[in-house]
Amino acid sequence: MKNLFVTRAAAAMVAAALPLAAGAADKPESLKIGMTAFLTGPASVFGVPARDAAEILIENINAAGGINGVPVDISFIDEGAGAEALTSEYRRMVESGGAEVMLAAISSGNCQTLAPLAEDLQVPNLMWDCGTQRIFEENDYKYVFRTQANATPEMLATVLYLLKTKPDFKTIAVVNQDYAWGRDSWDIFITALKAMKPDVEVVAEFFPKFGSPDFSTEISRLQAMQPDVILSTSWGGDLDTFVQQASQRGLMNTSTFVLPLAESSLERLGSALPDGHIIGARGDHYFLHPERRNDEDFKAFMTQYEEKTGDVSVYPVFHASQAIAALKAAYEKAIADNSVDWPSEDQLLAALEGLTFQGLGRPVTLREDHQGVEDQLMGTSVQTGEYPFATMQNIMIFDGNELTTPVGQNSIEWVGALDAGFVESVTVDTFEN
Amino acid sequence: MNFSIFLLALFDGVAYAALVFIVALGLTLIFGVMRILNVAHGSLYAIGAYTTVSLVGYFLALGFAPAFAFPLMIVSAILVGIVIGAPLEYFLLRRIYQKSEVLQLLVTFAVFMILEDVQRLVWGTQPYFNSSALQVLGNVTVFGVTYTAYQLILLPLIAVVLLLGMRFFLRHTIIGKLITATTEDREAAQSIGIDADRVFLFTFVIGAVLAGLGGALASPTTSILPGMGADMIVLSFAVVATAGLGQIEGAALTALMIGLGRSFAVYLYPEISVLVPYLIMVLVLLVRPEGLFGSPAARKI
Amino acid sequence: MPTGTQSSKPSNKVNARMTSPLSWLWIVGIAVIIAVPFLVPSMQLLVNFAMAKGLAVLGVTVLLRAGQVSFGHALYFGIAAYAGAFLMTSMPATDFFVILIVGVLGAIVAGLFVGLFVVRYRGIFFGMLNLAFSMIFWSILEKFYHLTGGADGLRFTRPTVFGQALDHVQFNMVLYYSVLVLVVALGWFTHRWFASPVGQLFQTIKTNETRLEYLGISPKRALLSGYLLSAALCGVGGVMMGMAQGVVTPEYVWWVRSAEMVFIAVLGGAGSVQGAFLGALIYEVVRTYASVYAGDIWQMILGGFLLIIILFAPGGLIGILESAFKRDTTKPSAKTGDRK
Amino acid sequence: MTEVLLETRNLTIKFGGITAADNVSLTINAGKNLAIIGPNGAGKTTFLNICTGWLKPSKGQVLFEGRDITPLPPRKIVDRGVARAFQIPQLFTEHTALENLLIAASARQKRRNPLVDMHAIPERTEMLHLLDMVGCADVADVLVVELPEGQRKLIDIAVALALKPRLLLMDEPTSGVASSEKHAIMEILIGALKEANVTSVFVEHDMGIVEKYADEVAVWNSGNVQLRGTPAEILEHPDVIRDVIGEVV
Repeated sequence: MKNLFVTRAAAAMVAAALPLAAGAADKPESLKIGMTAFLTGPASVFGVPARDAAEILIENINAAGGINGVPVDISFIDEGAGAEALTSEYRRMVESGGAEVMLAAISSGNCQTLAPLAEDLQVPNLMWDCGTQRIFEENDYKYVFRTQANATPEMLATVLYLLKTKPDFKTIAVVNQDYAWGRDSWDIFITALKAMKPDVEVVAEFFPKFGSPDFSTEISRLQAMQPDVILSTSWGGDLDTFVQQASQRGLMNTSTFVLPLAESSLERLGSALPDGHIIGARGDHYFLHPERRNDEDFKAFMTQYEEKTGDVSVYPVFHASQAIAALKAAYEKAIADNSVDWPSEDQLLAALEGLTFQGLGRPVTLREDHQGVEDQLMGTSVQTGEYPFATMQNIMIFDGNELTTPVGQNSIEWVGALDAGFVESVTVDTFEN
Repeated sequence: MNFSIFLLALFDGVAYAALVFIVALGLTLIFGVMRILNVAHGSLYAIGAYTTVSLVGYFLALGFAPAFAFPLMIVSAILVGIVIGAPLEYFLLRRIYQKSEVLQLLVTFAVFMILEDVQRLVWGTQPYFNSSALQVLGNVTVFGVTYTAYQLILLPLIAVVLLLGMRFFLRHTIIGKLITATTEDREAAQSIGIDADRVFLFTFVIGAVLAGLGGALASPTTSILPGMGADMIVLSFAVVATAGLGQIEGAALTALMIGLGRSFAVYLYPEISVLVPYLIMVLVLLVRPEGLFGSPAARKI
Repeated sequence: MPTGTQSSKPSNKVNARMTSPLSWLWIVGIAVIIAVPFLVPSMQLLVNFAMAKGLAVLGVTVLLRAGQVSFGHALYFGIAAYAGAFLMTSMPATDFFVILIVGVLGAIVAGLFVGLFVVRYRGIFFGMLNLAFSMIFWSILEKFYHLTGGADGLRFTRPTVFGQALDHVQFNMVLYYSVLVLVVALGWFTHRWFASPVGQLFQTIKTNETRLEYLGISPKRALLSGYLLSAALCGVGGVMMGMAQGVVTPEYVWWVRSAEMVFIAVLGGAGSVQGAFLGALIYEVVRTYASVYAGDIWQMILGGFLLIIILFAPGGLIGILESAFKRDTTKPSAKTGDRK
Repeated sequence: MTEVLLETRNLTIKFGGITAADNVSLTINAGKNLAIIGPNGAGKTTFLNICTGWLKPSKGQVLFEGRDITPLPPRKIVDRGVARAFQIPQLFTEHTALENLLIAASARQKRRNPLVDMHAIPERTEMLHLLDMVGCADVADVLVVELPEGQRKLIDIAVALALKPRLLLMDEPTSGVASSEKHAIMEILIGALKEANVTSVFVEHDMGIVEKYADEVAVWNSGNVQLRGTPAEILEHPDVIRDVIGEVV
């Protein structure tokens, strides 16, 4: 209790000193960072791979001598343990656990809860996975950064890929999980689609409850309606169930499925996902990333990860890599810019502004509103037989700069103002597979 | 909505109701006999499903025919009953029959929490899926809508067989009569020499097997993942309470009401489909406080 | 019956508090809680949550005294929290106390509405109906996400206190100590209520409604009185929790949350006022640290914890404490201490 | 011509096939102790249940002090001044003997103040006295579950008396009480009733008790009153000796 009190006092003094002059800090024993991820609950399909990846990446950094000689020490908080446990543990880690930087969170809800808390606690927080575009559109933050894209470019890329590959469809239906992500992503998607293709007709909207074990009724209705395109931004077990049931009942032969998060389910879906359906990855995340797959570090990590987990990497792994890359880059930049042994908090925050870093995907840049600008990879499913599951062909990577809502604008309004011309104007790199 | 749509909704509702009924059947049997509302029933359901996918995956990898999945479902269900159900009753529940309803319920809730983590430790967090059993039976097409024979025909069939089988078992077999006797008056039953402990053990194992069977039968149609038990238990609670505690026929009827209510909601007003089970429960209990088939307990004074 | 041993002689609770050395423990406990923000600041939020939750658990405890258990009392926890949240979002910088009052009123009104219906039922049906209502409210929160924010819930800025905008440190202090005051005040009130004629009449529902009816009392009305109290207590807990979190989500009314309240009530010592808070504190600590240091098995740890308590210490944590202290006290004071 | 306290007119109720009350018309006179005798299953308890509103007759009326109370629930009838003691004592098993009486007193006074300890209510002395009167003062602080049947019966009656009724209906007050004590207890009881000026109806099997303490006797059989009169008349009556006494001894 005593030394807790001491550290608290010290922390308080530093905090008090900060606004005046930001001097360098002493090199710590180790750089303590905390990361929140779902280790339990349905979303652990993302949390657990991300944790495994983070552990590998940190090991690699430390094996290479850490950051300017300081080893990194990461500990995790389970987002599945509920909001109270999460917030109080987050606070504890920062106030007395000595965490210098926090990586939070997967759930958009948790991001919106923790972002203000991070400001209160004055701890740099890298939002490493959550998708809501609202955070930086509704508030300004000093301590909060996002090291990947958000729902807007992700959905926009999906619309663009759909319009580029299947321009003349007429009808669309949606089956999304009934929670904020499912609702918001549909809002963005349909607003953008209507803007670029006004004649499209929405024939059905389903929002089955999160974690629904059975989509039979929805599928029956969809078969009765025969929409050209069926969108589902679902993920994890819900997506697997939906796709399995749909493909079993032949719905996937009559409609084109658009699945912006399917990259994270490819391995599990195995042969159930037929050719010709549109797949997204919430960024340029793909274990066969056309530009990176021959890169040595990339290949090395992929093998490391597969050896550790027995699975191929999915997008949360890439997101984790970006957050940690950003962390490393920011410290090194701060150290270089200020030519110090170890940066103060303000120096670190300064370094994060406009920082460019590269994880497993293409380089990402943090804008002045702290939103990461990340390119978006989309593809079409194909069963090549090379893997026991579907991979992607006709891959397109869109330029994040063109897809991310301009600073200070509201996503819905911005995408609503786009037009058909946008489809042709966007910069896109296309790859066979 | 036109007639074909009506029929489609009907089919979906029945298929869904069948599965719900099978799970609720075990729950209501256990409650009827032992007066314990077993929260862990949901976990048994989930474990039944996990066991099935694991076994099916294993044996199919060995080159067995997909049809082999069906016997494996039964094996899994029985495994759940014997490996988990029996010890649960023998070592734990047996100690708490004298305690209050609340405590009994909490004990099973504690077991539920423990089993949730056991599942995660054994099977991890990644969803499982194995629909071989589903594919074996192929599809049926009605009004241009394709159904899996498994869901449209097999599940309802099994549900009906179980309903009739359970009725017959309870009314026309020795063990069944022993169970019914013990249910009606435990002291009396013991006084005429029925070993209530064994009856309870047997009943609980049967109930657990039914939970496991529900999971096994669900496994080809859905992703097996952590937390799947929690949703099922709340639903089957609603069924059991609406039906009237311990009412097997009532459970069947209620499951049907909930299944149909849900599927028609999806056709007419999808947004309320989640609410349907609870609305039905409240409405039924509003009219019949002891549930559809329940009878009021008169107090002698 | 374990709950019985707790509630068999409620009247001795009041006096036990005056006489037994246990009462000193409570005073010390309160003193420690007062000191937490200065001694272990990192624990402040945790204790704050625990106290808020404890108030809700106290609500469930009230019903346990009448032998009734609700698996849907998170409903009132949530309704109060959302009532406060709606007020905050519609008119930001509303005063802290206004929110508290509005939240609790919300819970009481809902309690009256649902209560009038559920007091006709007992045992499992009572529990299940409460569950049904809480699940209906939960689905509504999820469905009407344009109003309720869906699964992400509602976020709101700090309310003002007596018209003053505070920074988070000050506000957390205000919040922490107001919860503490509420805990002591409502804990004391509930104590007295249990021992009072009206409270005693309420508790007889557990043992003999026939006689209650033949005393000229309507069991339903007696139950309703306690039901409203329990709803109000859950409401206070919920609105305080909401303000401590700065966010309310449908998870507030999810059935597991209701079960958790019953869980804690029994853990602490079913029917005991102090038990509700002791239980809540221990529960929060175990849960938080288990989820950190045993991320994969924290549920298992809690479940095992509960099993051990029910099987080996039916009196709950309070039971353990009391038996520990009973040894020191002389029999008469313990036995006759409760009679004047 | 004595004043009629309670009157029933053509009460009829059936359970399945059995007619438990068959067109019962009976008057209960103020200030008298009426004993109801008859073989088991004659409908004695059913009669008490109807009079106190626990059962609703399919036909007929119950009037208390000339006012129709047939549709009222028991609690309303209790408020009018009719108390009930039961064959199986109906007590609050997790409370002590004294607490049972205090609860009754609180109910009678409709006490609402949530901050007063029930043990501190003014009726406490009165209740202690009542407990003493039924000879249970020594077990005041004992949980009623721990008491023998006989004492529970007496406390059950005391609880009824605690309501200060004008009419007290007792279902076999001395059953379960040691036969050696029965008379002593009835002495106390009847004395108490006289003192408090309470009219009583008691179902009784012990003809000795009936003979000694009843002012009037009504003989029940197959759901109706067969005979009515003074103990002397009734107990000599051949039918009674055959149907009732014969059965008892």
